[in-house]
Amino acid sequence: MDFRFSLEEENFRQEVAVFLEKEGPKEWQKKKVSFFDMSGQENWIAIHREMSQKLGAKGWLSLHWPKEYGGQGLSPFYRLILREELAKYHCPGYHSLSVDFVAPAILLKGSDELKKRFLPGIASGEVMWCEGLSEPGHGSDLAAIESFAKQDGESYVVNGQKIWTTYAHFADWMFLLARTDRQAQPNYRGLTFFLVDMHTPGITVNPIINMAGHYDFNEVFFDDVRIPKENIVDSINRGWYVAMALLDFERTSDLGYAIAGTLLNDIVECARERDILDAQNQIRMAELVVECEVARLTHYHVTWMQAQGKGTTYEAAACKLLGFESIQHVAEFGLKVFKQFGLLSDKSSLAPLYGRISSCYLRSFGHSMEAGTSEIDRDVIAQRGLGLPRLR
Amino acid sequence: MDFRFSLEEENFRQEVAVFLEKEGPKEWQKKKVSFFDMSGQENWIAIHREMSQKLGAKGWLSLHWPKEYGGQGLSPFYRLILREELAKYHCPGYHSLSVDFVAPAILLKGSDELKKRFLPGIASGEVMWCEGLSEPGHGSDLAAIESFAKQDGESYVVNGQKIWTTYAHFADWMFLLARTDRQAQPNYRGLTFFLVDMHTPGITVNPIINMAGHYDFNEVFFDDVRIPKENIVDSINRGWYVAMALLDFERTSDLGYAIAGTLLNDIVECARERDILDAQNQIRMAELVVECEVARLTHYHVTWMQAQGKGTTYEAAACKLLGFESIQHVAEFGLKVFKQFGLLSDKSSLAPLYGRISSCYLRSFGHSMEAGTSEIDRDVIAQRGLGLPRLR
Amino acid sequence: MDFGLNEQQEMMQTLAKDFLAAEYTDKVLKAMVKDDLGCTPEIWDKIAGMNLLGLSLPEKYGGVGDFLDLTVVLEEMGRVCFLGPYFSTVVLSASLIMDAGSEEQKKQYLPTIAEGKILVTLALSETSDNYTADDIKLKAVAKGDSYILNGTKIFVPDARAANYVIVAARTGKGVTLFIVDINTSGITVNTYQTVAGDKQGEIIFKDVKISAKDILGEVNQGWSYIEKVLRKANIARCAEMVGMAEQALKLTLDYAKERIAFGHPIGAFQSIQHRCADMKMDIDGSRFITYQSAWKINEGIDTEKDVAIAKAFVSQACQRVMHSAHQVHGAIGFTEDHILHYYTKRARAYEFSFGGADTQLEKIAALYR
Amino acid sequence: MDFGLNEQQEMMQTLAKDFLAAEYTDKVLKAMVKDDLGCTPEIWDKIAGMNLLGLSLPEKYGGVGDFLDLTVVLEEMGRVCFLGPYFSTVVLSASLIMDAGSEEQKKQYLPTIAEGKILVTLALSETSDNYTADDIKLKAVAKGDSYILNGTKIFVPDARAANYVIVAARTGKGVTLFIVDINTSGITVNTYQTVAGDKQGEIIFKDVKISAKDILGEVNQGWSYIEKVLRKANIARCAEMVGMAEQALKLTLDYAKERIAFGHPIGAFQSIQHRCADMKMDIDGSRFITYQSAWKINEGIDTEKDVAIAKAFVSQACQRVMHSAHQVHGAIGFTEDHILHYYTKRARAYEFSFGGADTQLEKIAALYR
Repeated sequence: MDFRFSLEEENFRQEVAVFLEKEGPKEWQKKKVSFFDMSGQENWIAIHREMSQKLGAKGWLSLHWPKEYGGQGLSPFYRLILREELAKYHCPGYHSLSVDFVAPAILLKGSDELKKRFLPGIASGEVMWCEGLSEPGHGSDLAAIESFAKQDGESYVVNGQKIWTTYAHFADWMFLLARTDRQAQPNYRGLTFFLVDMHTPGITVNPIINMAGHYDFNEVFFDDVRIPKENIVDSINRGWYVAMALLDFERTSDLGYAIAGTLLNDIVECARERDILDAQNQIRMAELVVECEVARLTHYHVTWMQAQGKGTTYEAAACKLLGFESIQHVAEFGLKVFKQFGLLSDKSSLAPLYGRISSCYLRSFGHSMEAGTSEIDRDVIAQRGLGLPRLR
Repeated sequence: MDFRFSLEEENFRQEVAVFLEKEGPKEWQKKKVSFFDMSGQENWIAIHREMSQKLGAKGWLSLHWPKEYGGQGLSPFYRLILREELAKYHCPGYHSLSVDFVAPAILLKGSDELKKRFLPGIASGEVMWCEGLSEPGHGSDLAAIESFAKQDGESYVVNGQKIWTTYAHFADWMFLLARTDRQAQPNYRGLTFFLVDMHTPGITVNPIINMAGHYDFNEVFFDDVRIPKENIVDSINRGWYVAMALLDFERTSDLGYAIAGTLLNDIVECARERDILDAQNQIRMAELVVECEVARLTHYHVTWMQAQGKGTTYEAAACKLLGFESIQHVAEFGLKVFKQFGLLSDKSSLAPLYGRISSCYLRSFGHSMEAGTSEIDRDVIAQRGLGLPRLR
Repeated sequence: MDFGLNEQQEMMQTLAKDFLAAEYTDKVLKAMVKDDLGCTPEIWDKIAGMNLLGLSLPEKYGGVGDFLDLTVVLEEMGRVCFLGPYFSTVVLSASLIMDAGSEEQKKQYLPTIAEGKILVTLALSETSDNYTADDIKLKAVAKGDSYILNGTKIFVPDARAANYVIVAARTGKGVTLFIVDINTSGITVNTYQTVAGDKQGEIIFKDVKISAKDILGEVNQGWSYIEKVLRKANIARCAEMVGMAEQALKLTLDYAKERIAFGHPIGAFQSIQHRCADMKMDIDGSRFITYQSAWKINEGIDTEKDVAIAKAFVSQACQRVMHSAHQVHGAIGFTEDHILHYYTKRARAYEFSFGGADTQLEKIAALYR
Repeated sequence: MDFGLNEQQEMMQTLAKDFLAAEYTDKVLKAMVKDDLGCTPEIWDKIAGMNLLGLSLPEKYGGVGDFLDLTVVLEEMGRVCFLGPYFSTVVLSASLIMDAGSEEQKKQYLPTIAEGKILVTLALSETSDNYTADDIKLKAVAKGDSYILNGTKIFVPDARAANYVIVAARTGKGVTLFIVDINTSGITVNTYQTVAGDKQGEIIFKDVKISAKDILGEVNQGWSYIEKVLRKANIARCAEMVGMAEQALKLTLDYAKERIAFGHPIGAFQSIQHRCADMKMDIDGSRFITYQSAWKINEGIDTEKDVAIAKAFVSQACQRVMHSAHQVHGAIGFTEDHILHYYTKRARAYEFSFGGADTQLEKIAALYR
């Protein structure tokens, strides 16, 4: 048992902190931009891309990959330290969809050739990915996906629609789960996992604006989109297993506790400056400190399991649930503290933290839906983690 | 719209208050005995019976029955006022199982003969009833009841077991739901509602002590217990409908908000005497004041509907849920305020309210199970009240 | 004890419901949120035409109905998430003028309000949103028959749309109310961009000269009128939140019955059912507790405690309802296109306006001291 | 970062688990709750025989293992809801003697504690359960080479069973610790009946004469030792609660899988599943946060804040777990016969002992000021 980072890890944290303080976007650090609130900033995609390439150039987007694929073979705690510091310094550039979703899936299930083709672009921070899973009728129930990929010689031709496709409007590539067998029983055995160039003809991207007024999501339409069969990860009709592995990576990618903790600090600091942190809210703050700390250790624990190569069942779901709920609770706390002032969206001197309170609060409604709804997370914990029977 | 009691109702409240202050058990008033904590008192059954007969003699156990059956034809708000005052004056004697469970069921579904036979004993407070619904395998799922009543000439012979039978150890009569048709589809169409003399040969009563150390519950075994067929309420195989009507009466019988409100006042008063009601707990107190007030109005609303003869669907379940949850929350508040002192069960001067804090707290665990679990209550509200579909 | 509506109330309810359902569609709401004033002259004229602007005013001033009628109408307005200077003009200002105004002032302002000819608002907060007399620092200095106002008011509802503003100003140790033409020289109005799209602004008073005739009520007694109108305002907000929550539940039930996952409508899943059950209890309780206070206000027996209890409960219950509505709706309710977030945002604005749950709980606790 | 147990810890865990599973059955627990002392000499001898009494003491005093080993064993004790003077003797008293005692005192008491020959407890609270130095009012007045003690201690764990009691007494402006033979003339012990059946009592000191040699640590410096032992005590309570909560979940899962309603095991219903999922997250989180502090204490880098965070979370999480366990068990878990309520009641006792969640949250908030 050891609840300390190693000396090397602490040195790495220090190195990252120094780098981010210097190289991170100054304006964002001043405004204390929160991770999930990035897209509320002007010109954010360019800033995100630029910072991504800076991180890539440092070799920090492939810290825990095997050395043979350009990684540094470090423990996943390095990735966690990097993301903690990014949250602390209000820095963009860590494109989770590339680094933490598709890269581990390719590493785990992809052929050697796919690894060589796709990992370098992710490691350098130059190629950005988006996720083609959810469909209009199938959010939680992925097994029922309808987008269909029909074989045609050496390629597959996809028709269908995806929705809630985060960052499709600037992503270079998409990982796509599509149906290749309509007869398969159970239905999840008829799905295949493709890698798709977003510039392929036949792809149309329509924006979906969220309730915070930000543009993250899209609808993506596929009209006879041709994908070479070498872009299949694992093999035909094995896409479900790739997606499930990927979802567990997804659930542990974003450090909810770190984003929440930074936001909590920012709120408390601003409230103290305005001298409005009353006794009730101080106790609520203490409760949130406790909540973030538990979420942090839950995340550390699953990271330790990953580092040990231990198989996880429910741990990633618990990690995501606690981390993302802590963001929601902290964001609500922001409103509780600043009340009407927190609901001002303008840049007036009355709006605390440059209007970030309301923005983070509204954005936080998404946290119990993205990366699996909270209901699905709890189902997973009960069924996969505790062995309770299914009703259905 | 009118949120006032009528002058007659206010006068009745005054009359009740004067009577209870004088005639209620002095020791209980001193100790501030809570309704659900009665059985923790020495010699309580005798005190309960005596008080019951006093209430009966005043005509207060049949306030809202039709005059032809010995009632006073008053609005159900009179019953509610009586019970509010009983809670306020820490008085026993209102045997809900007789007055509010079986009496309305007999009034609604019983024959004229049954009414004449059974209502007078309830009205006088002399005959006390218990409830034979739950069985070891079937608590929430009453439709699956297995105790079997076999016809034998002019009577039925019952074999089987009931459990959680409150007050069976001193009740004179039981209302019993038993299976009379094992083939009925759906299964609830094979149940019949009987009235059973507890002195009938073949009935065995075994105590079940609850986690607060009180003796309220029993197991009741039926071994060839013979019931004359004229003791059937409504008719053969129609027992489900009687039981469902009864459950709605049951859910609105005990005034959770009033019991909670009295306990809250007692806690706050005692905490003030000891000067330990800190700022955090004052806010929690305010929250509980709000909660009890909402539960009170919810109860008033369903009582108003009953007074109007309006059909209810989910309202009784909501009423019970809010009222009983408010008791749980207030009881927990007691522990929060008195901490280790509240966990002393002895009569030492250190134990607040004569040890009632812990006793009420432990007893309150039962409140989300009795009269239907909270889960069933929420199912009822969703399905009967909101028209959401059943999964099963 | 009577929870029922009388004929007049039912009539007002039907009138408002039908009108708003027909005229105040989701499309109109979305347009009004983007609109500078949050209302069009056409809508306002129609509302005036139905006599809704004189609710709770005596007939002699062009009014009709009482505070309960007003509450019923506000609930219906909440149902469509109505935006517009109704609250500021009718709930805040007409009540204050009726309470504090001289006969002359009543005659001057009330009938024109009822006819829809003028909009009036109330300028109260300055540095905090605590709603205490201590916060009133805007100076009104007597100078002959006039007063000179200097200071800034924040969170003024419908600041841009109003023709007149009632200003709570510091006059020595007390607070005095003035009713001021918004076009008086020295007044600057800046509007806020708010999350909820409700129209608020700040009003800066620089050497604004007001006639002593424009004092509303007694000099230095202004806060007592404010306390009374704050009670009405809080209950009015509760009524709106009840309607909003009711509509959020309706949207949620419709969606839960229609949306299929894992081969079933999601409304068949117990986690969804229990959420909806809790929403229903919250909404019913909110309605009961709102109408209890509305009735008491109407009877002239309103108390600080009842109002605080109602606002504490309704504003929290409404947040719970909105949170659950979003959780059931999933991603679709998270989009800007969907109507739900208009309710969610407004619910937050109304929670805090005139004192949120925390403030109300403090008040209740203080009453027990 | 390493969440794993080392070999020694795994060995202690297995040793304790196997021993307690075999010897400390539900039947034994029920008997011990009714027992005056809460433990039998047989059980105590066996515990001593396994060297569990010297955990976290150096070898030279007959000890073995460290605070993490002790934490592991306490978690196992929690699992069976162990009752007995282990906590008072090993966690409170042995730690205090080790920290504050002279070499002579260590030699006198520690090996005999480790051998199971004496029981020692700590008498701290007097009028409140705030655990502050201000609450220490029991007077110790110097008289030559002696001190005369007068006052009353409440909530003394295992007051009846202890052979020695460490007393925190007021000596002028400071607090001084004395270790006192319970049979010293002038001492009266009264035991409480407690809901949880944990053995507590009050100790009345009337002109009790103590030698100055029996002072533990520096005069007037007693509270600094107490603060340190309070941190250990709170984390030890957390460890017990983790074990208790784990067992409550196990009972709940067993029941949910076996109990049939509406044709299905109730564990298939989503409301039950989500409760169990929340229990699991609460228990995992409790364990992580407890061991983090236990590890820090073991490394000598313990902080007030970490301990406060751990106790605040674990004591509340454990209540949530118990509440859910009862809700899933339904009526059967509400009976005296069932084992569940022993856990529920003890969880409440442990929540409050050495400062409950509210107290801890206040501490955390104060640290941010």
